[in-house]
Amino acid sequence: MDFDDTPEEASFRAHVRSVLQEHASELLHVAPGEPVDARSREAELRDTQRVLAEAGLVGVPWPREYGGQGGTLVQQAIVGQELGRARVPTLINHIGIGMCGPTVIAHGSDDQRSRYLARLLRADDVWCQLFSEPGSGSDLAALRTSAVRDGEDWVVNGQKVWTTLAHVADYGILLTRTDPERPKHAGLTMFVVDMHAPGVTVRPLRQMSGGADFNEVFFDDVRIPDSERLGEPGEGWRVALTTLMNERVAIGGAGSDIGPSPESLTAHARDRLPALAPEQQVLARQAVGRALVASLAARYTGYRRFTTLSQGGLPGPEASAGKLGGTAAARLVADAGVRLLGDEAVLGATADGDDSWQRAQAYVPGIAIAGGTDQVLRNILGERVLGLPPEPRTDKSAPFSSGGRR
Amino acid sequence: MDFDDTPEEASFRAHVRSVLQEHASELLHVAPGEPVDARSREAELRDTQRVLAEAGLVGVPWPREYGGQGGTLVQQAIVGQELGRARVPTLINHIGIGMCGPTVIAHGSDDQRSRYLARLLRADDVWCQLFSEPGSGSDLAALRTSAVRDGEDWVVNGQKVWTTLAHVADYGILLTRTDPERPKHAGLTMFVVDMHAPGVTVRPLRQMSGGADFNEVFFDDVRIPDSERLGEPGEGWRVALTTLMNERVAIGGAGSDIGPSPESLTAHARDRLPALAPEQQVLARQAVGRALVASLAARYTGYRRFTTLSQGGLPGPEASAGKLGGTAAARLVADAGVRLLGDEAVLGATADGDDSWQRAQAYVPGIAIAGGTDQVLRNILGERVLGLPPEPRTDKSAPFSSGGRR
Amino acid sequence: MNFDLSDDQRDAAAGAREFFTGSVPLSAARAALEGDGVPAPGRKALADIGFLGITVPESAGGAGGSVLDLAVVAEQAGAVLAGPSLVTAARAAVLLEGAPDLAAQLADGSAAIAVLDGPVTGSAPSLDAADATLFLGLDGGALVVGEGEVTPGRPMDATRGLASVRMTSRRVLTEDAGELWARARQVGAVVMAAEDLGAADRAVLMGVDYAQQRQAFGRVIGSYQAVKHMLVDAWVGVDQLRSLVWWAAWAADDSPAELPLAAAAAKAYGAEVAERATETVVQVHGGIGFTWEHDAHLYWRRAKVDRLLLGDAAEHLDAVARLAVAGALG
Amino acid sequence: MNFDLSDDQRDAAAGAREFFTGSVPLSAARAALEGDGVPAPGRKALADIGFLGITVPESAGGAGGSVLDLAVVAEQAGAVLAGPSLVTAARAAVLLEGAPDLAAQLADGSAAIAVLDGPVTGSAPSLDAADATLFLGLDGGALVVGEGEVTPGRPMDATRGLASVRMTSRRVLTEDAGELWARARQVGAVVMAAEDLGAADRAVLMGVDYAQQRQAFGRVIGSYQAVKHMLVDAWVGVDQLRSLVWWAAWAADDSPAELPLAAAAAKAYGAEVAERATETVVQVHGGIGFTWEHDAHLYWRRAKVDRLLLGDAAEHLDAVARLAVAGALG
Repeated sequence: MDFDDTPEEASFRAHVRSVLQEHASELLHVAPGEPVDARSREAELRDTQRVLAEAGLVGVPWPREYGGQGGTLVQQAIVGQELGRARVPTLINHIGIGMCGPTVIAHGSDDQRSRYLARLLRADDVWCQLFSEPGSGSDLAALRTSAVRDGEDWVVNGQKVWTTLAHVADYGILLTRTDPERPKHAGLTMFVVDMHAPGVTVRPLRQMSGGADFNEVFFDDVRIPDSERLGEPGEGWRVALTTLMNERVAIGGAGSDIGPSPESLTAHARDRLPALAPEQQVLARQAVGRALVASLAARYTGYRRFTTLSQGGLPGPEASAGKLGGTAAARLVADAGVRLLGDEAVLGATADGDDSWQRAQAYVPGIAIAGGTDQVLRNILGERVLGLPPEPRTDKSAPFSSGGRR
Repeated sequence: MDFDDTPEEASFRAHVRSVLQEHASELLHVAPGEPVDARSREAELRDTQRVLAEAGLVGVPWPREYGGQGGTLVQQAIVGQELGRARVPTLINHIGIGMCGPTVIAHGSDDQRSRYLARLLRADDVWCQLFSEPGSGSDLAALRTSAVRDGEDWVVNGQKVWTTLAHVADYGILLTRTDPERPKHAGLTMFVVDMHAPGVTVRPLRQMSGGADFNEVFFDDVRIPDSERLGEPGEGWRVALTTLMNERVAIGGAGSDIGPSPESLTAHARDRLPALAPEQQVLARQAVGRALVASLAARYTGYRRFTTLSQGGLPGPEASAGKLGGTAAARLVADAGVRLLGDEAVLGATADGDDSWQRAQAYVPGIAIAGGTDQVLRNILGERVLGLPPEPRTDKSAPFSSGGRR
Repeated sequence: MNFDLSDDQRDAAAGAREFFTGSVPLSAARAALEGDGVPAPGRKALADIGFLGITVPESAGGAGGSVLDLAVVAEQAGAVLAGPSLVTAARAAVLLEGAPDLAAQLADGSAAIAVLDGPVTGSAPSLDAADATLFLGLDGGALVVGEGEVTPGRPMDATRGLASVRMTSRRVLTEDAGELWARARQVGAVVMAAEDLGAADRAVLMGVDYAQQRQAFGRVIGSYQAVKHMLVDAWVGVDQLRSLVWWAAWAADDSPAELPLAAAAAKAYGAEVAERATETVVQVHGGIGFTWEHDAHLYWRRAKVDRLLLGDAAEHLDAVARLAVAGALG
Repeated sequence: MNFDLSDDQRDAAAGAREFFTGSVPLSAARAALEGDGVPAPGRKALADIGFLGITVPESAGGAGGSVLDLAVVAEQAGAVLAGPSLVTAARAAVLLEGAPDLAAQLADGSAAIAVLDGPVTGSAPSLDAADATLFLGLDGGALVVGEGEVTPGRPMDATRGLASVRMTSRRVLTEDAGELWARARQVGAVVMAAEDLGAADRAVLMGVDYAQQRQAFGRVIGSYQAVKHMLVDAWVGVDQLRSLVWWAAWAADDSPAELPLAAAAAKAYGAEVAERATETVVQVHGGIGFTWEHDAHLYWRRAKVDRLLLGDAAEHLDAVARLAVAGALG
């Protein structure tokens, strides 16, 4: 047991560091915790990814034939760690790299692969994932956005929501219902959609924390050529599972923290604890200690998953436990951070304008929902890890149009 | 709003006090919190109830024709409060008075009523309630104890469990399955069973706290005359609902505490807090404060229910909230009480042999189960108070013998 | 025992509900948060309907009502996140017992009064101070009144009108006002618990409504135990909080010796119940629940702020334990 | 990074599981509680298989293994509520670093050693003291060894062998032993967290097994979210606890500067995870779960006792916060 790189990992890490140093002047750098707005910094973010792609640091585990390095998930994680260390923000096309690209690789035509993948890695095109709808969140297969065949095209109408990056994206993978007479999972079809096509409208969606990290996307008679279909008609659910499995790989993480890090809480406590009355300090240390322990428990559990990856394993449903634990820790960390503000904890920002802890507090409720609610994750763990039976369901076999679900 | 008796209540309370004083020498008295073993003190307990019954303080809300006083539930509660105040233990026949008697009144024949009810109030006969089985707890209607018609008798085989007082009882109301070919709720029949009949075996059941407040009861070819049937064959579930509704009345309570009282925790804290280090005192006060608040919240909520009763209302499903809240409070109170013991909290009793807090701690898990698990109570509240739909069920309509539930 | 509202109080609650529902759109709370508008219905409307003077004596132009009368109205105010808070009115009414002229101005709304927490030379963020022009504060043991310089911070819940104040003029109203100040704060805590009760109750109802309609996997989500039990736990908390609020308000009126413990219990419990209920309503709504456009976060913000105003739960739990051990629980 | 057990450690765990499963019936814990028997497998069996000497140097007759090696075995001991505790062996091995003769007696079982918490003139209830004959204690900053008068109390968990001890003879082993004592206690905390991990893990498995079989309302109860999610939350706790135990044990071996924080984190988390898991297993079993005859309460008792031994969660959370602020977290 050790926390060191293997010789191969160390050498790869050294390589990454030297690349980041060499190209430092061409890369965007940000302060720790600084929010990066994709719209206002779109050009810098695209440039940054292009530079990194040309240096071979983007899509490392992708096959070489599609522009990757044929590398490992661990190498990918090392790149992520080193980007963080160098204060280079997350790649603008992280959804494309983590989810859309692998789906195109698995289910796209040769033509699609050659047109899209290299450009995706260079952020010549930014991608988004168009799955969730207002009426289908946890129950994704209940989606209603329709695609109707018309000659060589499909005509799409409907609405998607919670679409990260849609406001800067050039393409998206779009899950639609093409046969409402079949059972809900069987009537779906996946497409690549041009986000600049007529009839596509993107509207930013503001969260309770005030930021707008997501979008609503409206489709109004949008025409998609049949050649942009991913997989066969009616096979959309199977294609989507590829995407979702890759999402799990993407969040399987190397002990990266959900929410503010234990180090940031520690620094904050060092700053704020002395201002509290002695009895308040006793109680504040309990809250800080509890949050740190939860956070460290989540972090070291992430290290165990990372070790599994580095031994060649794939992240299983246990990744859901990582998100549950991380969310619980984030809640405790954010709460302890706000409380340490003392009198200023009731305001939206401190006197010097710092709102990081209040923002964290208002972001946590979303963490418990986005990417799988706590309740859905518990179902997954109960059923796939503990082997407990699922709830009885009646919605799987009835034709979708019969309103089996309404 | 006030917490005083109405003039009528005050006058009834004065009457009760004078009766208790007048007969003090004939009544059993115990120290607060002292456990009372029904077996070893059976004679005293029966005598106490007889004296109280002759003084008109037992079964107050029962109709006069069955030996009651035609009084109110509030008067009954006042008797309970005054018994507690005078340190007279709970009536030995409290199950009979609260649940079995009302069931006999509602569903028994005139002959049964005249043979049983007066003797029940005087504790000439002690009664118990034989419903739960090892295989049917929350799902009571899944019970398997069978009663088969044989001439003028029914022959009973099976096992009951969690039977309070079975070891001293003379009679019980017994829910059986008489027609396994009908759906689970439709094949049940209720009887009065003579606990001294051949084939009835009672075995004490020890709980994790070490006490034995319950029993297992085995029925081995026990013959019950058809004249001891309560209600029609197949109507047992409806009869049982009468019993269960009366159970709710019995636990609807007048703000009586589940578990140790806030006053007992306060006295304990007064005694033990000064021995703790200053920082520990800060944390201990948090735990004590939290437990007291929960306990007072449950108590004053009980007072609101009691007011509803005194205005002539019946306790509804909200009574389940009282048990949930009371259980949560009991958990906090017991835990704070144990922690206040300091070094001695890891032992089963203090150096002077006092095990009251450790016993309370080990009793709490049972409170969250007996008389409706927390989970079942939440279902009841969600469905009957909040109006949320029940879980889908498949077990209600199939013949019981089809194994719909296994 | 009669631990229930009177018919008059029920009527008052119904009237208050009607008033607040009609005069306080939730969009006002969101607009105020965006810096575009002030809390509704505002001081004037509250004065006009008489809510600012419920506990002001009739001789000073108030209704001469009880704290329980006020708490019943405050619950309805909390349900729609009304501002300014009736906590301020309740607290000021106690502090101005010896100043009928000022009490009259409180009741008729001619003075925009706020009560300052912390030092008057630079207060902690204090309720309804943002738009107030006259301030009450505790200065070296004396109750003082005067004007001040107001510094509002960036709001977390704009309906609370929080601001720090440096008093620029000071007139002593009552020397040796420590006990008066403490009682006023206890009464304020009771009324805040009542507002939290209203907010938490409404949040649970919002969650229940949504859970009865929203479908997932072929069933309404309220039929799932994960959702149902979460809502039930929140509801049980609300139900129990109502009991503590009533008890504490009754104690303020009829049993002063019980007030300190009862007020602390209600405030501590109210903070936790409101926090749980409002977190629950966000979670039950899923994605839509954490959007800016949805009302859920307005309730959530109220709970996150209120839990820390007038003393956090830790302070009040400590008080409960200390008071009980000192004999307040008998 | 390789945050995983080695093949040798996996083999050791499998061997330990086999040993403990074969030699420790749960009925032993119940019998001991009823005053009828002693904890199994007992000191001699643990010495014979070499578990008491895992961290004793080879030169003193031990295996010269790591704390992680010991933690892996301790998890298996915890799973069956074995006694005496490997915590005692771990702690004594550290304290006896400078006393190879005594370390050898620890390892081969010829001395029945316990480590005393609190004053040696009247200790707190201390682990495995009930049947010990030789005691280690901290006396005015010095590590002392000697005999003592043992006063066992009524047990809550008889497998812990708790007793208060008044030392009747004392020989100084190490002057100025404060740091040594602290390190030994930290190592003990890690090993106790490992035992709690095993107990909690087993409790969750018991609950899962039952939930897969028991029926209610026509379905196995594990299909209900109320039951399923309760078990999942307990399992997630166990899974995360395993990470902290491994980290803390690794720190004890390879990163002494991290040990104090890691040990405190593991002990605090272990206490809460074991408490939740064992309360969950009782609740999931319903009525049968709170009978004396069922094993659930034996695990519950272990958790209720362990959470307070070697410092409660509050003490360790405080330590985590203090150490982090002082720089231990970087």
